[in-house]
Amino acid sequence: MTATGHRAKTSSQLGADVGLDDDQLRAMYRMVALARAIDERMWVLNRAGRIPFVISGQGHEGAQVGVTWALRKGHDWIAPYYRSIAMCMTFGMNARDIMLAQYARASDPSSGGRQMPGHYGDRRHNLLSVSSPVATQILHAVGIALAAKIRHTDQVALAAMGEGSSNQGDVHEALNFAAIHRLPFVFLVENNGYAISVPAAMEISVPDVAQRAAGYGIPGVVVDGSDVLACYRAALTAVERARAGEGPTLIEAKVTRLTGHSSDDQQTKYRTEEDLAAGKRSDALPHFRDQLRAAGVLTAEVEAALTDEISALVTDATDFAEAEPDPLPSSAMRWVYAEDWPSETPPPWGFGEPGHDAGPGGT
Amino acid sequence: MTATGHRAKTSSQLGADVGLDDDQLRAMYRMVALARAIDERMWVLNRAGRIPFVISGQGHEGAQVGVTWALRKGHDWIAPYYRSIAMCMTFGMNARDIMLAQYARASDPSSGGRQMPGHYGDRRHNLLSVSSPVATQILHAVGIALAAKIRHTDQVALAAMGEGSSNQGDVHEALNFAAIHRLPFVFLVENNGYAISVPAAMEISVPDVAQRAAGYGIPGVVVDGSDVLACYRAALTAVERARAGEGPTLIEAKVTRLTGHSSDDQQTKYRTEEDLAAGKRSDALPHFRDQLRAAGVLTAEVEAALTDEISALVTDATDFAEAEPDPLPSSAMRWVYAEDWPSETPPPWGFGEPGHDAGPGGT
Amino acid sequence: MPTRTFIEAIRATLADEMRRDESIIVLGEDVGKKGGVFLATDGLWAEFGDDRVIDTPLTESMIVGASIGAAVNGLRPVAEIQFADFIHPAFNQIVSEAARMRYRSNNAVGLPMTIRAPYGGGVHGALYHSQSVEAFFCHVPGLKIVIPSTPYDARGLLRSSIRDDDPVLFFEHKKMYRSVRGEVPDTDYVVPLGRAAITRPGSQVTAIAYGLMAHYALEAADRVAEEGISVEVVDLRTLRPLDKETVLGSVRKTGKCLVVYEDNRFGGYGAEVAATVAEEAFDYLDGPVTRIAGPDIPGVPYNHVLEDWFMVDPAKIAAAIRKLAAY
Amino acid sequence: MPTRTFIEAIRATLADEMRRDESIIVLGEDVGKKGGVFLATDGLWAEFGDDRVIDTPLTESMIVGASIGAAVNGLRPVAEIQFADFIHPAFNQIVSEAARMRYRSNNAVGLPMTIRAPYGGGVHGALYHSQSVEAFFCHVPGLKIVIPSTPYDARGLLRSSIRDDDPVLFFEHKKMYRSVRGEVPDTDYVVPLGRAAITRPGSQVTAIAYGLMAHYALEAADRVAEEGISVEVVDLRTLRPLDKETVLGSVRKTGKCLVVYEDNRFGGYGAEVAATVAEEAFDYLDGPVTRIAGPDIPGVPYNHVLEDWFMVDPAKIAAAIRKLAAY
Ligand SMILES: Cc1ncc(C[n+]2csc(CCOP(=O)(O)OP(=O)(O)O)c2C)c(N)n1
Ligand SMILES: Cc1ncc(C[n+]2csc(CCOP(=O)(O)OP(=O)(O)O)c2C)c(N)n1
Ligand SMILES: [Mg+2]
Ligand SMILES: [Mg+2]
Repeated sequence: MTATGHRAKTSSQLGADVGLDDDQLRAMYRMVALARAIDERMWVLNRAGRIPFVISGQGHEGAQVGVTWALRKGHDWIAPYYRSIAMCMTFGMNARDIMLAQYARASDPSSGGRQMPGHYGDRRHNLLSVSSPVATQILHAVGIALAAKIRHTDQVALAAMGEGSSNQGDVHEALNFAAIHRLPFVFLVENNGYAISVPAAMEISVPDVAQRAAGYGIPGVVVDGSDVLACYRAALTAVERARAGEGPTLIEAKVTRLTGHSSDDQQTKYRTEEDLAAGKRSDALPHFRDQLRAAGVLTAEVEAALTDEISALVTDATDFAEAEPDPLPSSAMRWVYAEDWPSETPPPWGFGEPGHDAGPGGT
Repeated sequence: MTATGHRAKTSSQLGADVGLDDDQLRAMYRMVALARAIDERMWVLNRAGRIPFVISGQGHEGAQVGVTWALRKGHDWIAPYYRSIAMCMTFGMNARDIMLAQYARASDPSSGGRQMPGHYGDRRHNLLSVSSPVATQILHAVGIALAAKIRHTDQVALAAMGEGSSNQGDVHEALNFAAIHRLPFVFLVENNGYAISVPAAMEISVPDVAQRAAGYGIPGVVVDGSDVLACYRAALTAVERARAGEGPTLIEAKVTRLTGHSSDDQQTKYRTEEDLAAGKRSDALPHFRDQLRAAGVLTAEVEAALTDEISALVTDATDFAEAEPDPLPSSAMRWVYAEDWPSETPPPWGFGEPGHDAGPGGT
Repeated sequence: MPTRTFIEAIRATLADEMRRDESIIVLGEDVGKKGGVFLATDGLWAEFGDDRVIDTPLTESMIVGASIGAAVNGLRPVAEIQFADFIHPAFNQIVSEAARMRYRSNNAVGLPMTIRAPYGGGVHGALYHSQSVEAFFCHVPGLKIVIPSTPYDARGLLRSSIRDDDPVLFFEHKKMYRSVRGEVPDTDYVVPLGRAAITRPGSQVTAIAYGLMAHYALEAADRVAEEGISVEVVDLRTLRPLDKETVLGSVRKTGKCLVVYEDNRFGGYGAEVAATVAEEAFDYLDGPVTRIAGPDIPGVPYNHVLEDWFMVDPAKIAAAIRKLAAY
Repeated sequence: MPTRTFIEAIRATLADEMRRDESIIVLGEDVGKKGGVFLATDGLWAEFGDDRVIDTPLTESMIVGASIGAAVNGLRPVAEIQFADFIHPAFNQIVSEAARMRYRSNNAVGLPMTIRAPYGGGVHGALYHSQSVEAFFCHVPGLKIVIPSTPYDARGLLRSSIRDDDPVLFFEHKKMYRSVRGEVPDTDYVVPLGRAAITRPGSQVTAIAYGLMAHYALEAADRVAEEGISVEVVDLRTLRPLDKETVLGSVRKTGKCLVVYEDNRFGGYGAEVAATVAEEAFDYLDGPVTRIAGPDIPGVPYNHVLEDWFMVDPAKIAAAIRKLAAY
């Protein structure tokens, strides 16, 4: 999945235009479809009462896969956000990793079951741990880029967030600093038109977040998030610029949020039927599928095989995660610091059965 | 000093061009010169050991007087900053008020001697109390503008700060919100090219702060801070826009910092001779004087009278402030809240002689 | 008398106050059409419109900073921070600005504003949707901090907070929103700020708590009552200004004091209560002022096993009471 | 052994560490050419250049947030916040992010970073250039908080902080920068984090302090010694993790404990120390755990009369010791 410098094996015109061979196009499609399938399963599990909370990337996958494809896996860094399932998977996390986070199992690579689902992160794949306060990660990615520049590692760092989050003060401070030092940094804004219930017109004063780039002296590009290859191209340009020492780029992908904000949200309260229908029409998954079909990259055979593979993967991941153990209470005080401190003592109830009642006089 | 709608009594061409009569031009000049004279006296007092700290507006006065002249005194609101001496005086504070802050006397209208000099504020004149953490005041002014809009008061709110401060996150959040709601708000950035020792190229990623306005969908204008009337004109346009419900404007005045950052700073350590000399050349005070002389608005006679008046005012203010009493310790616990709370008790040392030693066994 | 859930009491009070005083506005993320993520402001936008119920951008510093300005210029803003966990981006505006405006202006400018925020754990909220943040703000002179535990108090204290001329932080335990129900008169009563309540009289141990823990302390008191231990429960209600009189009065009577809080133990608000009691009721103490509080880890973990382990609950409180009673 | 001022010890240690480990960078406002507003970083830019000594924009959240990222990617940042008062815009990055990264990633990502900031009053700094901010951060699991009081400790503790693999907040009392001088060996010694020092042995009262107050406590101990009161002074040096062993050991010996801090009293760091001592040394106490601390007003006032009134000083501490000794 290196973005540049490879030879196409068999290449449709579609792939040739962006310098990817057909295997890669299929791999991209597979990733979009896999992320979607896992995401859909999450909702099923939630409704079945198996997992208490879901936050979703549905409608964002095309942009995430397209953009991430332009980065170097295991070398560059990403600071993702809670909708970044497809991004995290493209960068190396697998279906089991994602499901372990939903179930918050001890073996969950994101947090060992400490964080809510959606708060991905995987040190093995240079994916920084997601937190909940939005927009903070942009500064982490900028700091990673700063270190890359100082250490001459040739790395690029990318941060992703929604358009609502891009109004946070940290974004201003980050873009200013990254631009001053021409850091190898890419800022991806996934604009789905809503911050929970608040429509873009009420949360951001310009139609395009990309307009803000000029105020920092950096390029800002708008890209159609339902066009996976356009996202890839935009990211490739940004990543090459970044690696060449020419500084950051702001990429705004217009995407759609196909689900409620989270499993706690009822979006019909604030979105019209039309709005929801329009959203569906700009879903990247069917667009990309049609595009690949038309180019002959996806055949009925390939699609059938993919469907089977994906369904097996999702089921395997679910079963695996279901069966994994929960973390032990005795693990809960580990990793506050690198070492344990005697003065940071456990509470009087120790690590026994939680909620125990120690009986008269006991602790 | 209303900005609009008055008839000029005697008007030079200079004044006529901006809709001001010659009396007003002289009043503006007087304000620039008075603010400068007080400011210079502050440094003398500091060097003489009379006041421990000075932070100065020298080099910014022209822009401040020009911009403030466009607002309605006693009606509009200003959230100033520590260099805003001339602005505060244009809006109603007098020489004594300024000097009382330098001496931190009990009768200091800014804070009753609680704050450092430079932290002006005067409720009587709709000047909001200055704090030290930079840029916070932009949100206060935006909130004032919000209330003005909701309450239909026809007020405009202005916030001022340096270009370094304009990189703080609060500025991003404020401009976004003000633009969304088209609030009657004017943002004045006094760009003197330095944030203490850090030159603009290291603290802001674009040459003009005004470039950032477009990212919020609002006008951004650059104005020469040594041209008092140009500042006035730019502000008048912004204020009229604001009052008409068309939303905020960002005005960037290019000014010069004639002194060190404060009395604790030695600017020769980081500024070249040339740079300092160039700064002097863009001082508004001599520019404005020459302009008014050339237009016949300032005559030798008028100038002499002004010089005398200003010198008397500065001396009076100094003598007055010197002679005023310090606040009493017993006042120190007042106004934490609107009312006193019994549980917020004074310390064991009470309000007696400070630093007292109560002797064995005593408190 | 009608009974209401905790959140209904808050919603009704917001509406009543807005009807009474048109200088009151409500602002925050999703407070408008959606009515807030917990529906605490549901219906307000429909009744009071865009000008008085403002869906803000996702920017907490702005929410607080603009509220400060609005309070300066004649409004009485009631801001909502969606989760207490997300109040930190506004920390500078609250601590440097809101808390000090009156003092630094020598009483020229006061700030009648309220900041509401849901706090607390036990709801599968994990590190960033479970926090107790009162310790940070209780330390700051110039702020008032309120944490009600009953619908009655929520109504009466929210009224007092909104009508107060200083900035009030009003924290609502989100686990209580729908699980706690109680009698709430429709009258215009207020519960004054700065007054604790003795919610259960007792003679052997004083348990001091607030918020959800005020309920758990009562439950624990019930449990140990069967064993013959008489516990007096003090519900602080206002954390700052602290009602020292009620607290010290109770401890001087019982001679034993347990301070209960959900937040991380080290440097939490309960440390101040414990230190105050230990200093000012020393001569009356028959046992150590004891604290039972959340473990010192950086947030409530999500996994239910770890979350249960983290949360202070009636059983854990009861165990601490027994130990102290036996001292 | 050479003697150095407090700030010279800091400056020299920064330079030494940067020479030793090239992954260390220094960043902050005015830390480059100007060498910092107090000159704590003077000379570093000349020696280490633009890449390793970075004059940042005036944006504290960025300073901390970028330091977090830099620490993730192989650097060991030492950030300067120009005044502790201006750390609040970075509160979210410190509390939500830096403190929790290791925990929330289940030890996948640790953050070797240090944040230095001058704090404290008595220097005509008024409300916003005098603050003590340690209470806010000491409450947060995942952070380590260091406040040295001697040049020797400043050097040894700064080394330990920089070399530590977790985020450390290192607060320096600005009044001590040039007024405190002491012996500082040129060797590579470290003072370990988490260890208090008994800076004066005594038998009747334990005085616990840190920073400038550690000096004032010694001065107060001197004064009352003439009156026959023997005071043991504990200089905490690291506030979190707290060295409970040394603190409790001392109080169990003397039976009396005075906690001294400069910050506002209510909910200050000393409340935790007092509460811990009151709970864990209860059986040994011959008098109330007493606190002597700054008055509860929103900042140190500027006017010298008010500032003198505000500041805890040796006379005020001595008075409190006398009272406690006579208990
Ligand atoms: C600082 C902060 N404030 C509030 C929240 C609550 N919150 C979570 S997501 C969200 C909306 C985000 O909208 P946007 O950035 O557009 O991303 P989207 O969810 O639409 O992808 C809000 C308000 C939060 N997580 N962090
Ligand atoms: C939040 C915050 N950080 C740091 C400081 C210290 N400080 C005071 S003024 C200043 C520089 C301000 O530069 P600029 O905004 O350009 O205004 P100027 O002084 O040049 O007019 C700094 C860093 C502060 N007051 N507030
Ligand atoms: Mg969105
Ligand atoms: Mg400047």
